Amino acid sequence: MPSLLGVFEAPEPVADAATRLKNRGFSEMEIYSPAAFEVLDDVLDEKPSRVRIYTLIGGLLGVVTGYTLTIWMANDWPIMIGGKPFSSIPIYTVIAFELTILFGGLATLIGLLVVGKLPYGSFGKTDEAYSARFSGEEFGLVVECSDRDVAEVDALLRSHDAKEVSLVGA
Amino acid sequence: MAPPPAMPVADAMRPALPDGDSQANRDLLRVMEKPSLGYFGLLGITLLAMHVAGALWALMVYLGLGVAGYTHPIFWGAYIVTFVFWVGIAHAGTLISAILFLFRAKWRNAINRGAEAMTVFAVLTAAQFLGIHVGRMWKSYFILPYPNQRGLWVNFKSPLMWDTFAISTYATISIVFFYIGLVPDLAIARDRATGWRKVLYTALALGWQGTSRQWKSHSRSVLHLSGLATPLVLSVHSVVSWDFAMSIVPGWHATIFAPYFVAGAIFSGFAMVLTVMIPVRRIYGLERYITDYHFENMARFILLTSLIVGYAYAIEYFVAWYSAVEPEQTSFWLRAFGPYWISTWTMIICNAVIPQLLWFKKIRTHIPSLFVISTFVNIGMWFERYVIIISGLSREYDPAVWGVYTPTWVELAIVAGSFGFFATLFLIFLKLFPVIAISEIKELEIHAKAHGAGAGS
Amino acid sequence: MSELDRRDFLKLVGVGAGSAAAAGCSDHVEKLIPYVVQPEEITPGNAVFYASTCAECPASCGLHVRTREGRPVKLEGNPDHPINRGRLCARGQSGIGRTYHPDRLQRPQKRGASGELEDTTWEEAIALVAAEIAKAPQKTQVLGGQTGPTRGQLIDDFVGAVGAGGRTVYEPFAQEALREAARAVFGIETVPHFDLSGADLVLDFGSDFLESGPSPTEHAGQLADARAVDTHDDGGARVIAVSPRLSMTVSNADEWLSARAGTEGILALALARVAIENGAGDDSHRALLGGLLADFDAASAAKKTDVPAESIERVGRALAKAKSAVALPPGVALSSRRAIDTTGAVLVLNHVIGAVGSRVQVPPASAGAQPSYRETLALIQAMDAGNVSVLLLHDANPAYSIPGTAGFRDALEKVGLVVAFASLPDETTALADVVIPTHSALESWDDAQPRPGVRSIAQPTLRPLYDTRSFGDALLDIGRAVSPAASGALPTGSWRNVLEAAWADTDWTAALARGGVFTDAPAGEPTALSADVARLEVVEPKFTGSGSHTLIAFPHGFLYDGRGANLPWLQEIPDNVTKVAWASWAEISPATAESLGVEHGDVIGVETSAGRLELTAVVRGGLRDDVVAVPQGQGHTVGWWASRADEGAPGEARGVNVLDALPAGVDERGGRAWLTEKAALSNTGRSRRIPTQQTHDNQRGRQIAESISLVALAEAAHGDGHGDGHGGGHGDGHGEAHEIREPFDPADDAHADSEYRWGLGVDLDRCTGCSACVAACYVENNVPVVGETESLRVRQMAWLRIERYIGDGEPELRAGRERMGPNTESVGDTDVRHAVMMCQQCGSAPCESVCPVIATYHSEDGLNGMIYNRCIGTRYCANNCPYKVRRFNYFDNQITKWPEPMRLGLNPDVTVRGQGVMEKCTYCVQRIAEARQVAKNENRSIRDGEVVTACQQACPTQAITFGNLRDPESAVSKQAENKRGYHALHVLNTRPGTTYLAQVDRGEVEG
Amino acid sequence: MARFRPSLSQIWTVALAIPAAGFLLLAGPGDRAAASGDTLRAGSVCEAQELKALKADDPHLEIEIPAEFDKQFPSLSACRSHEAAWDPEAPGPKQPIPFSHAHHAGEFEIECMYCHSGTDRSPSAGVPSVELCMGCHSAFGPEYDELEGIRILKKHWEDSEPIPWVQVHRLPEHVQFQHQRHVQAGFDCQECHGSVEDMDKLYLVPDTKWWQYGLPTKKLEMGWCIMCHRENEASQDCLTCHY
Repeated sequence: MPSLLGVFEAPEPVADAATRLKNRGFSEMEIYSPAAFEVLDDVLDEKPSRVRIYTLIGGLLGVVTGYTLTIWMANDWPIMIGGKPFSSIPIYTVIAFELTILFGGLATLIGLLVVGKLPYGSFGKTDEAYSARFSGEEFGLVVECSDRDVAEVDALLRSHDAKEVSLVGA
Repeated sequence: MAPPPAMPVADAMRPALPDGDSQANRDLLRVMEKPSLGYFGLLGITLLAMHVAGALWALMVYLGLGVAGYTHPIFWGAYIVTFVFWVGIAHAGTLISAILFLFRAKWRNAINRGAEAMTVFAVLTAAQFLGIHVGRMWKSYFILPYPNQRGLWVNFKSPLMWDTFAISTYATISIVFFYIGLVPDLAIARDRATGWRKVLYTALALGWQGTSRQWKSHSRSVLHLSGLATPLVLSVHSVVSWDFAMSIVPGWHATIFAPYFVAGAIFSGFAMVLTVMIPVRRIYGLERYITDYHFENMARFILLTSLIVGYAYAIEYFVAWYSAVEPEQTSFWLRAFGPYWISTWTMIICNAVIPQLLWFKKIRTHIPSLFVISTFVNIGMWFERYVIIISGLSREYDPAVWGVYTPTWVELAIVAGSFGFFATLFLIFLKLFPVIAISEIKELEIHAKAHGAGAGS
Repeated sequence: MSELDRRDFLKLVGVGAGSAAAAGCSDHVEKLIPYVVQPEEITPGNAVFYASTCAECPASCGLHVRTREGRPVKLEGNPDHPINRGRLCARGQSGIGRTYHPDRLQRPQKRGASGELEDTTWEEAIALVAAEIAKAPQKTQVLGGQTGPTRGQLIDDFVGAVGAGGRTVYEPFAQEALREAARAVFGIETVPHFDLSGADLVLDFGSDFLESGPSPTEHAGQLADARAVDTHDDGGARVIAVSPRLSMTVSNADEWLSARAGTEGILALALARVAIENGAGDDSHRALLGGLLADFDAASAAKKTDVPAESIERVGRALAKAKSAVALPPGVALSSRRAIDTTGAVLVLNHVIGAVGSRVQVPPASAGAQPSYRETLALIQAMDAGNVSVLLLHDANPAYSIPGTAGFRDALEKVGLVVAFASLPDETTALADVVIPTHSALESWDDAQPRPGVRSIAQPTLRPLYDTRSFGDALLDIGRAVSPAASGALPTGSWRNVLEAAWADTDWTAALARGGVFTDAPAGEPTALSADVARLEVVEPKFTGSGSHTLIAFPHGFLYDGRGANLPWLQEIPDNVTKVAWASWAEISPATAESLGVEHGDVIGVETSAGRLELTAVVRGGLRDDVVAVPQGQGHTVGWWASRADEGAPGEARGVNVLDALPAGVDERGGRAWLTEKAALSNTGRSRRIPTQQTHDNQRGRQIAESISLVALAEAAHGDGHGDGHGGGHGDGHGEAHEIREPFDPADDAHADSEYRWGLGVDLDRCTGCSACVAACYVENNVPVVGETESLRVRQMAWLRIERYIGDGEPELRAGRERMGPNTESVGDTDVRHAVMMCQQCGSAPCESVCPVIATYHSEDGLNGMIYNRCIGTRYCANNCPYKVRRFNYFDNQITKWPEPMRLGLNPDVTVRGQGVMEKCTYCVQRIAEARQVAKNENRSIRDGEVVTACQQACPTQAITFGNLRDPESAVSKQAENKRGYHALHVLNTRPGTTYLAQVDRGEVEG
Repeated sequence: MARFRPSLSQIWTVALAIPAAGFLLLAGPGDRAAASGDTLRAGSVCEAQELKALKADDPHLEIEIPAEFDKQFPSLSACRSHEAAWDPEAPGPKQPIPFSHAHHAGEFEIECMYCHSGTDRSPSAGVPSVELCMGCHSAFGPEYDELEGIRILKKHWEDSEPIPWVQVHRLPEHVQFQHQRHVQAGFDCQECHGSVEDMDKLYLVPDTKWWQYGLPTKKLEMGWCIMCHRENEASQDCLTCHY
């Protein structure tokens, strides 16, 4: 099946066009954007990003590790130090806190890679539709459609002032 | 969608840029082009400083720490001072990227990349001083809680242990932060690079294409990381300050230390950003992106933190007097009028007095004076740590062992070398990665273009 | 056992040597070297003690030499010995260094054609000397220091056998003036000795009896017992010191009369007069009022001595009232040209107050050759006249210790053959033609008789390290080689046989085991004043030189007459008063400094009629304005540590030799005098830093070294033990006893089910600040000596130091914090606190909680453990230690600072610390471990007093107690309960295991 | 040996092994036998002992033993252990004397503490003095001089020179080990030193314990000591061993 690539100047038209197409039942779409724009975030998928789950789990893991590590190690071979108790929670909180951040941060990175499907593609290759202009200032909207819908989609894209529409991978 | 048959990026690019590239790309990628002779000259100097220091360090490990100026009772010297100094420097980056991000302060976009880079490099520099400082460097792995045949663990009650965790966490997080922010720009560079750079950027860009899914998870990650990094920034220098506050040394043992040090860190961090970014902007003509407006905001921050630091100085003396604890009083009296009076007054003038000039908009917006002031602040902040650490130790509880410490040339050379190390990394960074977050700049520009001018810079 | 066995069993073994390698294990192959013949009493790994005698000074204290695998590792006091009663001073502790000294003469040497000393064989050396003697026996002379009776007899026999010209005994600090004075006053030529035990008033006319006196360790012990407040409710003995400068001895006095230097005799007679007028003495003494004491009324004496008349009156009355007072004659520092008369005056005073016969023992006339400076000078004349062809030198360093103006060196040129017997090189051996290497004191047999009734024996405790012979054997060999006749006239057998023969009247083995034969001294029969007393001319001495200041050349507390200068510890341990090490200095008063326009550390010129010195000025208030004081003992040009050879500058003098500014110095009766010069001071405009361990003597009311008045002590004893809690510790001593105790029991701070909580007690009232404990700690714990350069950076490694504070430091606090007065002494003020500072083994130790790797921690029995091999050297612990008792190895001191064979003397029980690790005191944990082994072998717990720490063992005044705080009966527990008890810097609540007992302020003596 | 840290002496041992092995091959009895046709001829007392043993197994064997070699001592076991103690193939460092613990402690069942006499009353076990060795060996006849080890021993005795034994069980200097404690607590020497009585050539018998978190600790390493101390509820206070 062919894919149509519309090239735009601004994010909002892309968003509108994509929304319209979605309502028309076109599901296979992809948006290329040179920068982050909130209007584009939820166009293709409304669900909130799952990265936060990773962050949460990482953080919890960190705080638990922090306390267990310190308390276990201090009691594994109990040695009197400065007349302080072996399991001194307030002191170990510092460690627990740092580990919370550390684990949370690393988990977030993992989250980004998993959720964002990175690294993407095979080395040195990109999508057929992708081109360096999209890392310039232009936006791209790729729609996969059956041959008979090409005209309609094309019209719709142009109606959302796409400055050019081309056929990809025919 | 089933991804269509892939084709080489090069082919995809040929039709790509009919009428050149976006100006942001062109301007900012130009910075990374072939270095000038001056660049190499500077790099040579920094490399020299760095290697001299390295050699001296090796010598010191071989001969013993005696080559430094330590004496009884002053067991901590220029190395710890410089360690704290660099940790402080490291605070600007994350602060700008994380806290200002959360506050949605748009002006941060121009400087956050450079600041983040400085953060990473400063932490790396600081971390080395822990190794330089200890007496048996070759055994310093004892400090890690790794399972060993002795069945021994470490002492989590020691502030130095907290340090170990805080610094390593901070290093990791700031690197992650730095890298995540870098990915879209790496993609930009990749699409325009050739030769080994193309290979490098292709590898680092992780196949970034700026799809909405990528952008979505990207901005979410940055958001969460900011959320994590904000308390981290505050904690790291608090922990460092507890190295002193948790001890019983007069002049160290103060509850005000954590906020005092954090403020100082931000203070010095912003100053360092100015000291570095002003020349960078000048040399690479980035006035379009880093405007006086940015520098003025930084100056405002410096002014604010300078006030906090100055307040801390004052309150320290007040508490010492109010406490009626004789050792405390003596310690602080001698800070100002004892053997270390020069350092003390340098610190007060550089950190509390000179920045007051920033009250005047004329000076705030006058770049050369900003540069001078920020340099003074850097000097002053080094001396602040010097005063706190050295003068505190030199006048402790037992007058019979009061002593005086002066750094030896070895110590000073190694300290200088740390600046060389830092500068080297930054110079390489200039040529390898975009010094300004291009995609974030675009975000503003495209936004502005769509809705006419007026939105931020 | 026979000589041969002894050699074999003392063969060095390597079993223990392993422990002399640095912490942090090395991987080289270790050899196990067993004995060839293992003696029954030796078990490798266990220590064996041998009784012997200390050879460091004429006091001849008894030793217990602790040996491991046949190597002496520590010298300790012999408890059975009547002189030191088990104690040993810093000099004695350091004596071990002479055996393992890098300078050791290893084989005979003779001056070769090149004019340099070259190695030679024993046969050749002996033949050479014998031949020279045989040529002209009459022109053979023996010159040497004081020796034990048997060795002295042997020398006399030798002189007789070979028909030598004669023998001269030269002992720099011999009490010749005292002997002469005794003849003048009692008509007996003998050296009276003084016994302070049971005294209630000690009047010291500048004898410095606690540091460089005739028998410091003995006198310190006696004094401490005589004024122990726990046994004397009235505070026990009072000490009044007469001296122009605040010496260590003066700092232990209750009252200080800073008389003009040299006028002590006048003061003594004036006091005698007042005493008699107030009922002291008998008719014979009252007779003196008209004669000897006629014109010594308080008023005129006050004028001459610069001591207020009322003080003279008051002290005089006190003397009259006192039941058992004693007066000590001037020592070296104050031996003026009138030394004999001055000393005589003091003896008269003693007679008046009835001390003679009890506190002042006058033994029968001493037999044998006596030290004589006059004869020495005569010998120099003879040498100069070319009447000496062979000169045998032993046990003395005249080339250094006789002032250059006496011309000894020049005279030596004119002697045909100069033969020096020595185990270590010095200025004299450097000038010798033949050097006969003798055993060190620890390698050879000897004996000593410090006083009638005390016969002390010295036995070898290790196999000779080098090809040396004992002095006795060497002398016998030479004598026998001179001629058959001589050989026949000499005693047969080896030196050891000679010694045994001399001891034939005793139970030899018992004597060996006990360290000698000790009988009660024959009670000196009541001695009457001789008629000659009237002939004493007690007047102000004459001074040469035109200078404004009187030069006082006082003996250095450790270097003595200079013989200590080559021992590393004695150089490194700072002077007890100025805390200066590794250097010479000139003490001047602030007024003098002001007039010269110099400050502490500036170099000043000291010019006398005999020469000019340049010295770093030490400005102190505890000094008369009209004197400049310079220590003796430095300025050597030979010796690893004595000269600056250890700093890579061999032949370069360390410090200056004050004798270069003194004339040959004879007093009116030919004795030796040091106090003869007026010095002109000048400002050189230069300044030179000298290693100073303590720069501030003002404790700013921080309650480190506390004092308590008798009144307050009495209150505390009857009070409820709770007082107003306000800090500061006022000088008048009201209620410290309450506020210096905080509500915690040190015994708590150990593992719940541990039987022990080790604790230490330091009685500041007993402590004299003599530094014996410091030296003991150095030797016991393998503490490295870092040398002058490192000391300048205050990097000494001393685990235990003595801090010296003047009063509570209150006035300075009131005067305002800016006044940092590094020195707050003042003339007449004796409120000096000597605080022994070592690790306090805190219950809640600040150092422990900050160490990231648990290298320091709290042990189960309450010690603050330091695990060297775990330490990574963050030095955080040292920062956080309020007592600053942790020391850091900035370099690999153990490798760089111990030249071979010093390492042989290291204590194998104590790990040697490597580069980059922290170290500190752990209450001699190795001794605790040793005791624990014994206790466990016998399946019991460690008894009180079974563990004796090195410092405790050494302390001449028993100021230190150690034991188990969990045993309520232990001495240390009792001490912790003492009303004077307090903890240093208690406001920090570190819960120390060390309890200090406050010094007692006894106030002025009441007349 | 892999289980040893290669020290200089061990490197030498290996280096010496090859020529030594070759020498033994040439000098071995089998070779002599070949030289003298079908009758095996002994070249030394020890070979004689070997041949007698062979003969005992197989009576048909033709052996010839010159009178000077036909002696009762040194015994076969003495010969064998003497050779084994210097066997370059065997683990452990080469000692200055081919002393066999198996022969003395094993075969003759001499108490360990007869020679290592300090063990039960001092921190260090102690190595027997030359005198102690001679105490027995001087009683044996000159025929024992057949063995090189005996000759070396006697030489040391005559020059009254101690024997430089190579240490096999070595703790770092910062560890203060108390032999007496452990002996009196009733531990067998074998617990740490292995079955010495079976060793001709002494070596460090490898042993490994495992911490609960699955980390190995090798013999004479700190963890190895500590785990034993824990099992036996002995002190685990740092200052017990480190001071």
